[in-house]
Amino acid sequence: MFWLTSIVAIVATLLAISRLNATHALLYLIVSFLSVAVLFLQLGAPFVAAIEVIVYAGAIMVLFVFVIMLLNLGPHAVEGERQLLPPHAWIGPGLLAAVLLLELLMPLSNNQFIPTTGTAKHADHSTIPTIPTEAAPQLQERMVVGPKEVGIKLFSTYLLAVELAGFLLLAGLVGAFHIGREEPRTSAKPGAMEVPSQEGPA
Amino acid sequence: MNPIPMEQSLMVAAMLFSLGLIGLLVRRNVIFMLISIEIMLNAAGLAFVVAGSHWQAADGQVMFLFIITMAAAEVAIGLALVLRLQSDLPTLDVDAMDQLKGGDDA
Amino acid sequence: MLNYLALLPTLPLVGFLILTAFGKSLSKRSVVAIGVGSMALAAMLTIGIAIHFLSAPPPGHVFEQHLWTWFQVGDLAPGFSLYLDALSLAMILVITLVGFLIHLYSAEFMRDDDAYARFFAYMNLFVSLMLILVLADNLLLLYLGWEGVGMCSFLLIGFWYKKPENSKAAQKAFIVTRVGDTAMAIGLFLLITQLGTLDIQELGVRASEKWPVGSGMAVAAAALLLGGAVGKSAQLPLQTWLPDAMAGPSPVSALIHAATMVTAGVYLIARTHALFALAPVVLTAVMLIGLLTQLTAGISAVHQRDIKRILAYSTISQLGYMFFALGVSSNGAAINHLMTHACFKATWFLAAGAVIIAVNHEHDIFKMGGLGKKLPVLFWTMFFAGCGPFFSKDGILAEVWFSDTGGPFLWLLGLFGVFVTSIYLFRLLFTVFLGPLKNDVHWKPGLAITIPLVILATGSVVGAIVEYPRLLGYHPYATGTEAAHASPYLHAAIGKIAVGVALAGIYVAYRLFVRHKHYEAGEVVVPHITLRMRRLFAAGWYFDRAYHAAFVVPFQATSRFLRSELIDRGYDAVVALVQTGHRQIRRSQTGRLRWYAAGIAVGAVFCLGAVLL
Amino acid sequence: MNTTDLIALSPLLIVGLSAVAILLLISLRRNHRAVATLALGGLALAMASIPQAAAVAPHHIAPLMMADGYALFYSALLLAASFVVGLLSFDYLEQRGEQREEYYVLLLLATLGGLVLVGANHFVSLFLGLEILSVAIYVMVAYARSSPLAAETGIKYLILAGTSSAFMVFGMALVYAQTGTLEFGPMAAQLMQMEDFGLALPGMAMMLVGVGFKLAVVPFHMWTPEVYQGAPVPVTAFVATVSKGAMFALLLRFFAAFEADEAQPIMNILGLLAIASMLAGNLLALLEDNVKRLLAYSSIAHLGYVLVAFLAESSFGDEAVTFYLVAYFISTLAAFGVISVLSDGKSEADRMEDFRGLYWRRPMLATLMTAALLSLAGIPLTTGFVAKFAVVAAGVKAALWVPVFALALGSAIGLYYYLRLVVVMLSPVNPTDDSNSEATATDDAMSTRAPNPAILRPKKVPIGPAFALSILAIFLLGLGVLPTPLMDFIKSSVSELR
Repeated sequence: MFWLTSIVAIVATLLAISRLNATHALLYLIVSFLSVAVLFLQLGAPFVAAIEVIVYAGAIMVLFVFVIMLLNLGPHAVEGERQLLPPHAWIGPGLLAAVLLLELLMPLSNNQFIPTTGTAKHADHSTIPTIPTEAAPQLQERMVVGPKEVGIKLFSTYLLAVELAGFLLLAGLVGAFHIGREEPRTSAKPGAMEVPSQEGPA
Repeated sequence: MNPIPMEQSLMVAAMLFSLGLIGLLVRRNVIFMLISIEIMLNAAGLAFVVAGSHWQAADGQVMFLFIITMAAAEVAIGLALVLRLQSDLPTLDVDAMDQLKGGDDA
Repeated sequence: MLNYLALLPTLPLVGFLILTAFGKSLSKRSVVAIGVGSMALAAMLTIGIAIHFLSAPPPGHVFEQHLWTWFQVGDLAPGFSLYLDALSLAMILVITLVGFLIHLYSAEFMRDDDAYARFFAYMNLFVSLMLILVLADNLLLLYLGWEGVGMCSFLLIGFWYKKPENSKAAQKAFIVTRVGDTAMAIGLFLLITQLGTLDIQELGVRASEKWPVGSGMAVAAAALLLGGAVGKSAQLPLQTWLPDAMAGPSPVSALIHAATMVTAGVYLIARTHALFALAPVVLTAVMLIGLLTQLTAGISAVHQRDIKRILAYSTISQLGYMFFALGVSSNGAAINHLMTHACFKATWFLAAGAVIIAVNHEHDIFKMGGLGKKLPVLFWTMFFAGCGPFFSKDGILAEVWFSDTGGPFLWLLGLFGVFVTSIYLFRLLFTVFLGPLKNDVHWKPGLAITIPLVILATGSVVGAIVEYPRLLGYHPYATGTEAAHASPYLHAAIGKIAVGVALAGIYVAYRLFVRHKHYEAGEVVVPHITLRMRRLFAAGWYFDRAYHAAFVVPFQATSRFLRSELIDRGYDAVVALVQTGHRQIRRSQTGRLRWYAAGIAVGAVFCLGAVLL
Repeated sequence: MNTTDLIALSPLLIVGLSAVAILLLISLRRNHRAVATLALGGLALAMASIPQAAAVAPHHIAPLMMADGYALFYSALLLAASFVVGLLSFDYLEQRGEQREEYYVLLLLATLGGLVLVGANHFVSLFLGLEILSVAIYVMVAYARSSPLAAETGIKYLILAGTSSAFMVFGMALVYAQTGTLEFGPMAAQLMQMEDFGLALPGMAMMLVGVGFKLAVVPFHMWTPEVYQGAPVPVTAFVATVSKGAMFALLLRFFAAFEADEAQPIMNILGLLAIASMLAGNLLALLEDNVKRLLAYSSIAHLGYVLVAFLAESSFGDEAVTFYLVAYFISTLAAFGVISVLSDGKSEADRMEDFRGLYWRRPMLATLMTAALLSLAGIPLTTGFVAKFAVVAAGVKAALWVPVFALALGSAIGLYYYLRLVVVMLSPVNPTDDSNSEATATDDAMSTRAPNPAILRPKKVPIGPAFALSILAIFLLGLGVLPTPLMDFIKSSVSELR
C-alpha cells in the first residue's frame, strides 16, 4: 500500500515536471499531492493529509491555474515550450539530481535511527527524547497523531509561531498586492522610477 | 495500521525532492520553476511529517503547516511577478532574462 | 618640550584636514600658508624636541608618550603610544626638516598646477603618517603608518593621472609593495601568536628570552619583516616599482621616493634589530640583498637616459648600501647614510625637477647640455650635495671590512659600487650642465626653490664631515668595529680608499662625458665606455680585452637583462594572472537563473558529499 | 505567555505592531511622510525597548525564542540598520512616483523576520523568521514597479531563495528525524550523546545551503550581484546588512551549541566555503565597473572573512564575528547611503563613471564614501581595520592557517578595487579630454560616458540621510580609533553563547 502510493506520487511528479502543457502538468501535480496526502494518512497524520488536499492541491494549485488562464497559455504555448526543452537539456540536471539523491539515499539506507518508545508521544516538547537502554520493539503499533493533538500543540507551544506565520502571510499579501496591482501604464508620473539602462554586453 | 519504516518514507521524500530539483534545473518557463519549488517544498514537508510520525509527536505536522504557509506566500508573490514579467517580456523563458549581468563578460 | 611630541604628527594632519575640507575655496596663498606652514611648525617643533632631547636627555635616552589604548583583542592591547629615542629622533629630523624644505620648494614648483590644494593635502597627510610610522612604539601603529604612506605614495605617483602611464605606474607601485606588505602582515601575526605582544621593545626582550639564536621562529619572523622592508625600500626582487614611480611630481620623488618613505624599510630593520640579531641567516640575506641591489641598480643607472630614472636607480642602489650596512649589523652607518642620502637625493631630485621645467619638460639627459651657465645654482648645489654621501658610504665600507660577517671581499664589491655610483652621478651632472648649451632656458628658479636646495646641499656636505647619528647619540656599530676603532688610522685609511675610488670614478666620468663628447643622442652608451676605457688604460690592449670580457660583457648582459625587465614581467604576470582569474570567474555570472540554481544544486551536492566522505 | 515573555519580546512586538499600524494608517489615508514617521518611530521605540528586555535577559520564551544578551545585541544592530535604511528610503522613494507606503510595511516585516532569526532557538522560529525576512525581501527588491529590472530581479531572487529554503527545510527534516526535537539546545545535547550524528550530518549540510544562500557565500553567491544591482539602493543596503547579519547571528547560535568533533565535517565545509568566497569574491570585484555589483562581490568576500572568525569556535571568535559584522554593517550602510543620496529621481548612481570627480563636487559625500571603502578594505584607523584584525587574530589563535592565508590574499586583492574607486572619485570631472586617462583605466571596455550631471551637481543632502550618514561617519572612524568600549560591550553580550 505504501509502495503503491509512493510510486504513484513519484510517477505523477515525474510527469508533472516533464509535461509541456502547463495545465496538464498541474493536473499531474495535483495527483502527486493527493498521493502524498494518502501517504500522510498512512503515516498517521490525518490532519495534514486534509490540509494537503485543501491547501496544496486545492488553493495553491488553483492559484496556478488562474495565472495560467490569465497568461493564456493554451495549446499554442506547448510548441514554444517544446523548443525550450530539448531532450539533451535533461542530462546535466538529471545527473546532478541523481548524485544528490544518491547522497541522500546513502545515509538513509545505512542509518541507525533511534527507535521510538511509546512514551515519546507524551513527552514534553522540551524534554530530550530518551534513548532507551535496550532496543525497543521496532514494530509496535504506530499511533495516529490526530488533529486534536496538532491543534493543542499549535495553540499552546507554538502560539507565537502562529502569530509569526500570520506576519508571513501578511508580507505575502502586501507583496502580492503591490506587485500584482494593475496600474495603467500611462499614469506613471513624470520622473517615475527608471533605473539607468544597463550597459549591454560588449 | 502497519507502521512504515522511516527510512523508506524518507527515501520517497528524497526522490520527490530530487525530481523537483530536476524540474527546476531543466525547465526554462518560470511557472514550471515555481511548480518545481512547490514539489521540493512538499517533499520537505513530507519528510517532516514522516519524522514527526516516527517520533509520535505533533511537531512534524506543525512544521508542515508552516511550510505550507510559506509556500502559499511565496507562490502568491511569485505568480504576481510572473504576471508582471509577462507584460514586460513576451516570454516566460528565464534564459531570456539576462538584463542583469556583468557588463563585459565573454 | 618633549611633551609636545604628540603634536608632531598632529600638525600636518590638521593641515591635511583643513586642506581637504576647504581646499577648493582657499586661495593659493592660503594653501601655501597652511600646507607649508604646518610643516614649518613641525620642523621647528622637531628642532626644539631635538635640542631638549640632547641637552637634557630623558632617563635612558628614551622618551615615551602613551596617548591612549587603541583597542584590546585578547591579551593584546596596542596603544597610540609614541617612542622617541636617538633613532626615531634622527628619522623625525629628516622627515620634518627635509619635508619642510621640499614643501617650500613645492610652493613654487607646483604653482601652476590646478590641484594645488590636493597636492599639499596629500603631502601633509604623508608626512603625518610617516611621523606616526617612525614614532610608533608598537608594530601595529607602525603598520598603520606603513600602509598609510603606501597609500599616499599611490595617490601621489598617480597625481598627474591624465597620462594613463602614470596611473599604471601608481598601480604597479601599489601592487608590488603589497607583496611585501602582505609578508609583513603575516609576520606581525606570527609575532602576536608567538610572543603575544607587538610592543617593539617588549618584542626584543621576549624574543631573546624565548627564541635561541637562529631558531626557526626567529628566522621566519625576521624574514617576513624583511619582506615588508624589501618591498617598501625597493630592494631586490621587489625593486621594480621605484623607477616607474618617477611618474609623480619631482617633490614627491624627492620626499617619498628618496628621502623618507623608501627608507622605512631601513628604519624597520634598524628598529627591530633585536629580532634580526636572533636570525643571523636573515641578516646575511639582508647584506646580500643590499649588495646585489646596490650593484645591479648602479649598473642600470649608468644606462639610463631619463634624468629621473637615473636618480631612481641611484636611490635603489643607495638603499642597497643601507641594507648592506644593516646586514653587517652596522646600523649607525646605515642611518648615517640614510640621513646624508636624504639630503643629497632630495637636492638632486629637486634640482632635477627644476632642470626639467627649465628645459621644457625634457627628461633625456642627452638632449640637455651646458646648463651650468644658465642655472649655476642648480649645478653647484647638485655638485656639492653629490659629494656628501661618498663619505657616509666610506663609513659603511669600513664597517663592512671590519665586521664579523663582512670582510675584504665584500668590501671590494662595495667599493666597485662606489665606483659605479660616481660614474652615473657625474655622468648625469656633466652631461646636463657642462659642454655646449643645447637648450633654451626661459625659466629661473625663484627663492623658494633655491633656498631649500642650498640648505639641503649644505646638509649633505656637513654630513660628509659629521656623523649625524653619532651626534644624536645613536651609535650602534658593527661588532668587531670597536676593535678597529682602536686603530683609527687603519679605519680611516680603509675609508679613504673609497673616497679615492670615488674620485677616480668622477675622473672617468669627466673623461667620458666632458672631454670626449662623441656620442649622439639615441646611441647606446655602453660601447663608449669601452672606447673610453681604452684610453683610460692607455697601456693598451690586454687590459681592455680583459676588461671587456670581465666587465663590459657582464655589464651589457646585466643591463640587457635589466632592460628587458625580466623581473618586471614576473609582476606583470601576477597582475595578468589575477585579471585572468577575474575574467574566468566572471563568466560564471551569466545572468541566467537556471545556471545560478545549478550553482546552488552543485553546492548542495558538494556539502552533502563532504559530510559523507 | 506571561508578562516577562512579553517584555523580553517587546522589540519584536513593537515592530510587528507598527507594521499593522501602518496598514491601518494606509487604509485611512495615504501619506508617505506620516507612514515613514510611524515606521521610523516604531523602529526607534523597539530599540528603546531593548534595555527593558535586557533587564529580564536571559529569558527563554519556551520553546521558540531566546532573549539573551546576544539576541538583544543583534536585535539592536538590526534595528539600527533598518532605521538607517528607513531614513535613506524616505528620500529615495520621495523622488519617485510610486505607491510608497507599503514599502514600510515590508521593511518592518523584514526587520521582524530578522529579529525572530537572531532570537531563534528552535527550527520553527528559525524557519518562520527566515521566511518572513525572505518573503518581504522578494517584494522589496521588486518594489520599483516601473523599473524594467524590478520583476526580473524579484523573480530571480524568489526562485533561488525558494530553492535554498527547500534545501534548508529538507535538511531540518533530516535533523529532526534523527534527533526528535526541534529545539537547538536539546538537539545538541541529544547529538552529543550519540556516537555519530547519523542523518543529522547530511541534514545540517543541506541546511548550509539555505544559510549559505542568505549569506551569499560561494557557490551560493551568484544571485548577489544581480539582486544588488537590480534592487533599489536602500533595499540593496538592507539585503546586504540585515538579511546577512541576522542569518549569521543564527548560524553562530546554532553551532555554538555543538562542541564535539562530530560537527567537524560541517566546519570543514564552512572553511572551504569561506576560502572560496574570499578568493572568488575579491576576484569578481576586481574590474567591476558597476559600484553596486562591486559592493556585492566584495560582500561575498566579507562574509568569507567573518566565517574565518566563526570557524575559530571560541568566544574570542564570537566576539570577532560580532565586531566584524558591526563594522561591516556600518561601512556597507555608509557606502550604500552615499549611493542612495547621489541617486536622483531618474537614475541610480551606480556606475563607476558617476563617481568620477565626486571629491571635487561633493567633498563630504566623497570623503564618507572613501572612509567606508577604506574601512571595507581594512585600512587602519577605520573600524574595518580593527574588525579585520580581530578576525585574523581569532583565526590565528585557532591555528586556521589556510583560511587566514586566504584572508590575507583576498584583502590584498581587495584593496586594489576599493582604491580604484577612491581614485576615480579623486579624478577630474571633464571627461572629454581625459576619457582614456582614468586613473585606473583598465583594458576592459570602460564606459566613457560622462557622469550624470545631476549626480555631480552639488545639492543639499536631505536631513534624514544627512543625519544617518553623519552617525555612520562618526562610528566609522570613532570605532576605528577607540573600539574598546564596543568590544567590551560585545564581550559581555556574547559571553552567554558558549
